[in-house]
Amino acid sequence: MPYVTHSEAERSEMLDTVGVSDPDALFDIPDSVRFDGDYGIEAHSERETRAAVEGLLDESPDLTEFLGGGHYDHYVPSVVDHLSLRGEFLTSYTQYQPEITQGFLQALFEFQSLVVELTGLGVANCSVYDRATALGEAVLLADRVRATDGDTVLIPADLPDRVRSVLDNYTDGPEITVETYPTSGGTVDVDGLADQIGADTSLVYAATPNARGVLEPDLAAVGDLADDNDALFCVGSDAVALALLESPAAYGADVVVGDAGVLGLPTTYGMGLGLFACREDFLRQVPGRLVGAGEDDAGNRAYTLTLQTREQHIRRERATSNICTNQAWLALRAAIHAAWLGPDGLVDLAEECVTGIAAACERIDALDGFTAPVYDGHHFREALIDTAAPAADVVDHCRHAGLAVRAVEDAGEERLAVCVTDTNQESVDDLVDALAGYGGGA
Amino acid sequence: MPYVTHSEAERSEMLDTVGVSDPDALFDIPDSVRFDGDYGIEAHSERETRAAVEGLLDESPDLTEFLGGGHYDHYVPSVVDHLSLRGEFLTSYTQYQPEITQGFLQALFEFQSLVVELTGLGVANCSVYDRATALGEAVLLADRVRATDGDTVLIPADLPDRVRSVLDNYTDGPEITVETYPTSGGTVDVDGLADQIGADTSLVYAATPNARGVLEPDLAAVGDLADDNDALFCVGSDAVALALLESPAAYGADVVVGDAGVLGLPTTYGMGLGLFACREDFLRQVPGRLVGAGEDDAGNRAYTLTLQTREQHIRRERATSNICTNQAWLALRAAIHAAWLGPDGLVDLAEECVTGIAAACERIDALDGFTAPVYDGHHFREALIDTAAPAADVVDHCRHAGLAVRAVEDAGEERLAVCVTDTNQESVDDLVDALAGYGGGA
Amino acid sequence: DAPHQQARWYDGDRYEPLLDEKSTDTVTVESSLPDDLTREELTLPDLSEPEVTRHYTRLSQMNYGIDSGPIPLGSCTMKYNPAFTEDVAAHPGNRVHPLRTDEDKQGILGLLYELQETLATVGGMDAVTLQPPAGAAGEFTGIQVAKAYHEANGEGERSEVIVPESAHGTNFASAAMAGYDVVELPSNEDGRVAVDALEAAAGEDTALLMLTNPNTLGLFERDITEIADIVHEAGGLLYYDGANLNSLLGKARPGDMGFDVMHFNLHKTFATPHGGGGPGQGPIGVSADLAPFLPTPQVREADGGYETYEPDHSIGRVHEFMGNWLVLVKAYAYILRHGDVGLERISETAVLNANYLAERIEYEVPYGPFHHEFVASADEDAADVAKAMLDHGVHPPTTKWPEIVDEALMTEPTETESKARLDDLAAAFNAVAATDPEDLAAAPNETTARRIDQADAARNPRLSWHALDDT
Amino acid sequence: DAPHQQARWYDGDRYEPLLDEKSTDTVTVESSLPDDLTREELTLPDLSEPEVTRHYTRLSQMNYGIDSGPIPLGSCTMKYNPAFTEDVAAHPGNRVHPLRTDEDKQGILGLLYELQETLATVGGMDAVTLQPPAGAAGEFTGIQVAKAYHEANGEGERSEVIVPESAHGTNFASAAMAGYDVVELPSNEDGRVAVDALEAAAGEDTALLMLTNPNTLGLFERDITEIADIVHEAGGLLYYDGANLNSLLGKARPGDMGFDVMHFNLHKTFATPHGGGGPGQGPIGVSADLAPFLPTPQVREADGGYETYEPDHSIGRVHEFMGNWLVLVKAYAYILRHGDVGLERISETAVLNANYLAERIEYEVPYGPFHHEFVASADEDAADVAKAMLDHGVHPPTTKWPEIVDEALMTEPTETESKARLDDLAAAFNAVAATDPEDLAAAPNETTARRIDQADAARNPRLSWHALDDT
Repeated sequence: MPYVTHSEAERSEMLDTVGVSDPDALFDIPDSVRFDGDYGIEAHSERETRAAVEGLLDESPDLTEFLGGGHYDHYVPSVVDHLSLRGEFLTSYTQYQPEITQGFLQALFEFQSLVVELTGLGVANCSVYDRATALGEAVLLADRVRATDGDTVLIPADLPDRVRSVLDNYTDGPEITVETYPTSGGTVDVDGLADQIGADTSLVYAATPNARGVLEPDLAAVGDLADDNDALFCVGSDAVALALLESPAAYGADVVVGDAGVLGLPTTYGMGLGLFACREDFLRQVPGRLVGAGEDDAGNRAYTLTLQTREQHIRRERATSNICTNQAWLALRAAIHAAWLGPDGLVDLAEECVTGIAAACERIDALDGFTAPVYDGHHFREALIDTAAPAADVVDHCRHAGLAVRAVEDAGEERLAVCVTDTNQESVDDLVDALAGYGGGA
Repeated sequence: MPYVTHSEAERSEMLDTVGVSDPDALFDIPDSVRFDGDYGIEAHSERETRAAVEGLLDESPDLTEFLGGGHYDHYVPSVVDHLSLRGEFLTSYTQYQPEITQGFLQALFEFQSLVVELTGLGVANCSVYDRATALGEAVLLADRVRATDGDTVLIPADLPDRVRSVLDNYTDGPEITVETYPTSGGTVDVDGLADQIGADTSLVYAATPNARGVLEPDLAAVGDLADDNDALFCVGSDAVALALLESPAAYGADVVVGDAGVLGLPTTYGMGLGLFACREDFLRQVPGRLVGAGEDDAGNRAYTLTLQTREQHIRRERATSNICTNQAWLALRAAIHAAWLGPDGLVDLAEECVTGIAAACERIDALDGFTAPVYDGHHFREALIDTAAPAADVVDHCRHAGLAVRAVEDAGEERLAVCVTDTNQESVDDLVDALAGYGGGA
Repeated sequence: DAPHQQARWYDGDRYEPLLDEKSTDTVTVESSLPDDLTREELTLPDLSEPEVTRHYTRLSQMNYGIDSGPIPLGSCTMKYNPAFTEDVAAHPGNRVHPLRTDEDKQGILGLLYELQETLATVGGMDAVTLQPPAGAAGEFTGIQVAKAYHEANGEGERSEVIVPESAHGTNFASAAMAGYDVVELPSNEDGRVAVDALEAAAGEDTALLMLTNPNTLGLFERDITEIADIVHEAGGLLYYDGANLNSLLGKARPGDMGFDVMHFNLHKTFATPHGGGGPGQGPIGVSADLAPFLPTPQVREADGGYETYEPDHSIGRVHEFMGNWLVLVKAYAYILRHGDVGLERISETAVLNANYLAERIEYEVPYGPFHHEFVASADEDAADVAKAMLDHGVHPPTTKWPEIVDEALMTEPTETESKARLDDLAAAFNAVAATDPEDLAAAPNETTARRIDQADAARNPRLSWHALDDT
Repeated sequence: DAPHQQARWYDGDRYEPLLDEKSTDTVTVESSLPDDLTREELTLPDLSEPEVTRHYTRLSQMNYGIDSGPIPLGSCTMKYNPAFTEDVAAHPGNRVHPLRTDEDKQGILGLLYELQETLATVGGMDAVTLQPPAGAAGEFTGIQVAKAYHEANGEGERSEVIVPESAHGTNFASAAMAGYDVVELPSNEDGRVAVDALEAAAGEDTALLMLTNPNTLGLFERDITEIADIVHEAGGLLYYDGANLNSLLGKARPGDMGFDVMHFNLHKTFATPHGGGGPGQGPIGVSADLAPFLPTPQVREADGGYETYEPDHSIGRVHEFMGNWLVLVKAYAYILRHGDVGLERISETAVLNANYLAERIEYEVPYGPFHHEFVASADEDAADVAKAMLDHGVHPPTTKWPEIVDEALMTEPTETESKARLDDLAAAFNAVAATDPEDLAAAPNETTARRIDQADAARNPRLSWHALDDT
C-alpha cells in the first residue's frame, strides 16, 4: 500500500502488542452501522494516477484568457514554487509549537507587515480565504465593534453577485441588513450614498479598482461620509493595486479587504488569498490568526501566534471568527513573490495593469463597432466595452480564435469585459485582430 | 540586473573601498586584447526567457518513442524531483568541507553501497559520466593495474559505434589496441573469443543485456577465459537489469560498468550516469571520487571524500583519472529512486523489462511480414525485428502514426529495433496496430 | 547529543533577520495615473533573488513539517502528503479561469463531478458541494444549509445547536456565526455523549446536533443510532464533523449512522498538505432532503459532458469561486491512487498505530478502546511535556485539550508513521515522563528558538515590522 | 550564539542512520527468466515514501549549498543558480530520445545550434562542440582535437604539453590522459607565467600550452600576446582553460588573445547548479583550422531547420550522446536572460566583489590587482582557518592551493554575493584571524559533524555500508 509503512513482520508485532489478531477488531463500531459495501474505486500506480487526473484536466481547451472579474493572472517567478514547496513549509501545521516553527511564523509576520505597508493600517491578519469572505469578516467586525448601533451595511450597486452572495451568508446569522448604494458614470455616486447613509449604517464598502475596473476617483469623500455617520469605512482592493494607489488609511479606511492572491498564486482555478487589515484599536476583534513578535528564554526575538483568546479553539462560540485553517501557505507565496519583486518591481507590475488595459482599450476603441472603455476614468487590469454587435456574439467570435472574453450585464446593457495583465499582454494583438473582424455585427 | 545584488549606493561604497570609480578600471587587460564589440544578445525577463526556450523546445514533435539503444526511459517518481531539487543538494559543491556537507556525502556513500550490492564487487565510485566513459575508464584501469603485460582489449562485435568511438578516444593516449571478438546467434561467440584472447589481452568486455537487447547466457565462460589469460573481465550492464540478473561478481567480473541513469534520470536528451565498480584490490587505482566513512572529533561516524591522493587535484598528471566534476546529483537521484522502489519494486521494474519486450515481440511476430525477435534468447527492454518490407519504410510508416522506432544495421541486415519499458508499454497496442497495417511491404 | 538539533541562523538578538532588516528601499512612485490616485512612495524589502532564496531556505530549515518527522497532533491528522500530488496540481490543465463557460472548462467540471460523487459514496451522502474553503467554512456552510432546510419547512424558529463538550472549537464558533445559540452537551463517564443529557437537551428549539465520530478521545459513539433517533424525533438534524473521518474509511459511513449533513476535511482525510495552516478545503455532504439547499454552482452530467447548475433553494455562495481548487485536485489524486483497498488499509493502520502507541507510552491513557487517536494524561504540566518532547526530535501532541482529560496529550500518529517512528514517539514520551520537572520547564533546548513567552507577546502585541521600530 | 548552527539528526554514534540501517529487506527474486540468469535474492533498503522523504529532507538540511550562504571557493565560481532554469529544464520538450531523427528533434537541435553559436561569439572562437560532459572532459577533448590537428599536419611527434605550476590539476591529468608528457612552467615573481621560462620550454616537442586567464591567483596574464607568439612560433597551439571565464564576460575573448582551443565550464560561467559535484558540461571552442577535428555530431542550419553532421576529420565521440543536456538548456536560458548588458555586469561585479573583499580582510593578500578571485595567505594552517570559518555561517575558500602562496586561501566570491554577504565573509575571515590557534584546531563546532579525521578514513577505507558491518 502506498505510504503505509509496516512490513508484515512489524504489523504482526504491533498487533501482538495491542492484543488483537486483526486491526479490524479494533474498530468499536456497532454492526448496524458497519459499512460492508465497496466504494468501487480502483487503486492506481503513481504513474497511472497522474495520467488519469492530468488526462481529465486536459479536457479543457487551451485558450488565451482575457477574463478577470475577480480572479487575475500575473506571472509568478519560479522561485516562489521552489521555495514554498520545500517540505518544511508545505507539510507543516499551524504553529502551535512556536519554538520549532519559527520559520513559518516569521514568514507570516512578514506577510502581515507587507499588508500593513500596503494598506497603511495598523494591523493585518495572516490571511482569510478570499476577498469575498474577507468582506464578510469586515462586516462581522463592524457588527462587533459597534461604532454605531446600526446594523445596515452599504455596498456599491456594482458589487459582483458572487461576492454579494457570500456576504449574504455571512450577514444571515447576525441579521445584518445589506443595502446597495448607487454608482454613476461607473464609479461611486457620492451624493446617492449621502442620501442613503444614516444612523443605522455600520459599514460602508467601496472597492478600487471597482468591479468595472475603474479606479475610484474620490474615496476620501466616501470615507468622510462614513466618518460623519460613525460607520466604518471598508475599502476593497488587492495587493498589486495597493502598491501603486494611495494608501487606504490616508483617506480614512478603517478596514481594508481584498485579494493578496494576485501575488504568488499557484496555477489554479479561482483560488483566493483574502487580505484583511484594520485599525489597531480593533486589534482584539480581528478575525483569524495573528503572528506577533516576542522573546524567547535566550533573550532573542522570536515569533508566535498571539492573541489566541480571540480564536475558536479557546473562545469557542464567542470567538471573533470560526477560522481555524486559513490560507497560510498562499500568504507565504505572496510574501516570496513580493520580496522577489521588491518595491520597484511591484510598482512596475501595478503600472503595467494601468497601461496595459489603457493601450488595449485605445486600440479597440479605434475599431468600428466598439467603444472602449464604456466608462471614463482610469482603469486597472480590466474594462467594459460597448459593442455594436451583440456582446455574446462577439464572445463566440473571439472564442473561435482561441480567445476567452466575457459578456457581462452592466447597467442594463450587455457589454464585453476584457482583462489585460502581464501574462496576456502580448496576445492583445490577437484580440484586436479578432475584434476587427467583427465590428459591425454579423 | 538579475541576480546581481548591489544597490547603487552599495556599489559606490564598494568602489570607494577598492579605490576606483568604475569597475572597468579593475580589469587589467591590455587594450590590444580588449573586446569592444557586442555579443548581440538581448536581455529577457524571466517570463520571456521561459517562453523563448520552451517555445524552441516545442519544435520537436510529441511522439511515442520505442527507441532505446543506450538511453532508456523509466517512470521517475515525483519524490525524486522534490527531494533532489532541494537547494542544499542542488546548489552545493564537491564536498571539500565534509563537516558541513554530511548530507550529500552520506547520499553518495549510499549510492556507492547500492552499486556494490548490485554488482557484488567490493568498491564502487560515486559516478562517472556515462556508460561509454565508464568503459573507457575500465580500460585505463586495466592498463594501470597491468594484470598482464597486454595492451589489447577485446570488445564484442556488437558494441554500439557511439560507445566504440568514445573508447577509441580513451585508448588513444596510452596506445591501447581495441579489437573486436565475434558474436554468434546474437550473443558472445565464446569459441571465437577463445581463439582471439591471449597474453596481450588486458581486458575482455561483455555486456548483458547486450546491444541487441539479449541477456548473455554464459558470461561465466567469458569470465573463465579472461581469468585463464590473466585479463580483467569487465561486464557492462545497468542498475535496473542488475537487480534481476546474477551478480557479475558471482561469475568472475573484475570490473562492472554501465548506466545507473536508468534510475532517477530527469527529463532529458541522452544524459547518462556512469556506474563504475571493481574488485577491492584495485581500490587505489579507481578513477573518480570515492566517499568513505570515518569518524569525527565527537566520536561519531561521519563521511568524507577519501583516497583523494588518486585524484587530479593532488596527483595531477599521475592521477587515476582527470575527473573533477562527476555526476553527483544524478547519483543522488538514482539512490532516491532506488530507495523509493525498495528491493521488491526494483526487481518488479526489472521483470517488466523482461516481460514487456517479450509480450511485444510475441504480438509482432504473429503479424505477417515480421519476425520478432531476430535472435533467440531472453531479451531485456529491447529486441531486433526482421521485416519483410524495408525497415526504413516501416520506420516511416510508424512515424506517421506518431510512433518512433529505429532501423539499425545488424549483421549486414537492416532491422527494426524496438524498446519497451513501463513508460511506453500501454502504447504497444498502437505499435502493433501500426505494424499490422504494414506487414507485407508497400 | 539530542536526536535532533534544529537549524538556527542567528544575528544579534534575533534569529534570521526580517526581510526588511536585510535590505529595504523606498521608491518614489511614478505612474501614468494622476497624482491624487497614487501614493507618493512605497517602502518595502528590496532583495536580490539569491538573497530571497537564502532567506526562505533558512526559514524553512527553522520550521518542522511532516517531511521532518512525525506530528501526532490529535484530530489534525497530520499524515504524509504524497509528493506526486503537487505535480498533478502543477499540471497546466489547472490553469483555467473560473469564469470560462462550462464548455470551456470540461476538465475542471469533470474532476469536480468525479470528486463530489466519490465523496458522496465515502460519506454515504446523497449530494456533495466542494465549495467551502476550509473545514470551519464547511461547518458554517452545513449549518446554513440545515437552517435553510428548517426555514423552508416552516421550522425557522429552531434556535439551538447542541455540541458535545469535547467537540472542536470550530463547532461552537460556526454555530454562533450562523446565528444559533450553542447548547453544550456533557460527556458521560466513558467519554462519550451522555444520551440522557441529550434527551433532555433535544426539543423543539433544536436545529442541529453536531458530532465528531469517533470523538476527540478517539472513541466511537456506540449509541449513534439512538442519538440520531433522539435528534430526529425532536425534529432536529444531525451534523457530522469530518475531522476524524480518517479512521472510518472503508469501515463506516456517516450517512449510514443517520447523519444528515457532514463536512470533509480534505487536508486531513485525503492528505493534502496543511501548508503551515492552510489552505484546506471543507466539502459538505447532505442527504437528499437537504440537497436543494446546497451552495451554487453544483456540477452534473449533461450531454456526455458536465454542466453547472444552481440548486432550487441554494443558499448561494460561501466562496467567490470554488474554494481552494488545488486541494480538490490533490485529494482526488490521492483517492484514485489508493482505491478501495488502499483507503481501508489507511483506517486500519491509523487505528492500529494509535493503539500501539497508546500501549507503548507510560503516561496514563484513560478511556478506550481507541480508534485513530487517544488522550494521555500527563502527570505534570502538559505544555511542559510538549516543550520537552521537542528536544527529542518529534513534534508533541495537542496539549490541554480536550479538557475532559487532565493535562491532556491528545495524540494521533496517523497511518503513515512506521513502527520505528512510533517507537521514537514512545521513547520521547517516556523520556519526558522520566525527566525532572525543572528540566522540563527549561525545555526546549535544541529548537531554533528557546521557550517563548507567549503571555508577554500577547500583552505587548507587535504584529508587523513597523511595530518593532517602536520598542 | 554562532551565526549558524547547522541542523543535526543524531542516532547513537552516527548522525542520520543510513538507508539500510533504517529498514532493509531481502527479497527472493522471482522472474520469468531461467534461474541461471538471475540472482537468488536481493538485499536493499526498504522504506516507505514518507521515510524516504524524511531521510533526504534531513540529509539536505545537513548539507550546505549556495542557497544556504556564500561558497567562495576559488576557481569554482559558485554563484547563485537561478531557480527558473530548473523549470525550463523540466519542460516536456526536453523529453526527446537522442536517437530520434534530426527531423523529429528540431527543438533540441535548434537549442544546440543557438547555444554553440553564442558560445563561439563569447569565446571569440570559430566553432564549438557542446558534447564534453564536464570541464575536465572538455580539456581532454580539446587536447585530442589539437593532437588530431597536429597529426593531420604531420606533426604527430610533438609530445609535450606545457602547463603553468598554478594551473588546475585537471590540466595535468587531461594532458597525461591524452598521452602527452607534461612540462611544468614556473611562475615569475608577480604570479604570472615566466615568459623567459616559456621561451626555454617551447620548441619542436610542444603540442600545446594550457593557460587559465585570469590565472588562479586572479591575475590577468598581461603578456598573453607575447606568450601566444612564442607558442605559435614553436608550432604549438594555445589552450584556454575556461574555469575563470566569468571575469572576462563582455571584456575580453580568448580567441582574440590567440587561443586556438578552449573549454567553457557552463556550470561555472553560466551558473548551472553544481549538484554536489556534478553534472557539469565542458563545451569546447576552436579556431577554424581545428574545426574539422571536432567531435561528432555537430549541428548546422539546413533548409530552414537544423541538421547534424560529422566534421571531416572528427575525433569521434567523447560521450555516447550529447553530454549533460540539462546543463546546456539551463546555460542557454541563463545567457538569454542576461543578454549583453547583463553578462558584462556579471564580470564587472564579480571583479568588484573580489577586490572589495580582498580590501576588507586582514590576512595578507599578495599579488594583485585581482580579477575574479584572490589568494590570501593565512598566518596559521589554512585548513584550520577553513574549519573555523564554518562556525561563522559561511563556507570557506579553497585552501592550500595554489601552492605558490603560503597557506593559501583562494577566494572567489562571485557577482551574486551582496555587499552584506561580502561583509559577512570578511567578518568571518577576520574573526578567525583573531582566534586563538588552539580554538582553531578545535573547530568546527556548529556544523552537523565535528572535525573529521580524513587521514584515518583513508587509512581504513570503508566505502559502502557493507564495509561497516566488518568494524
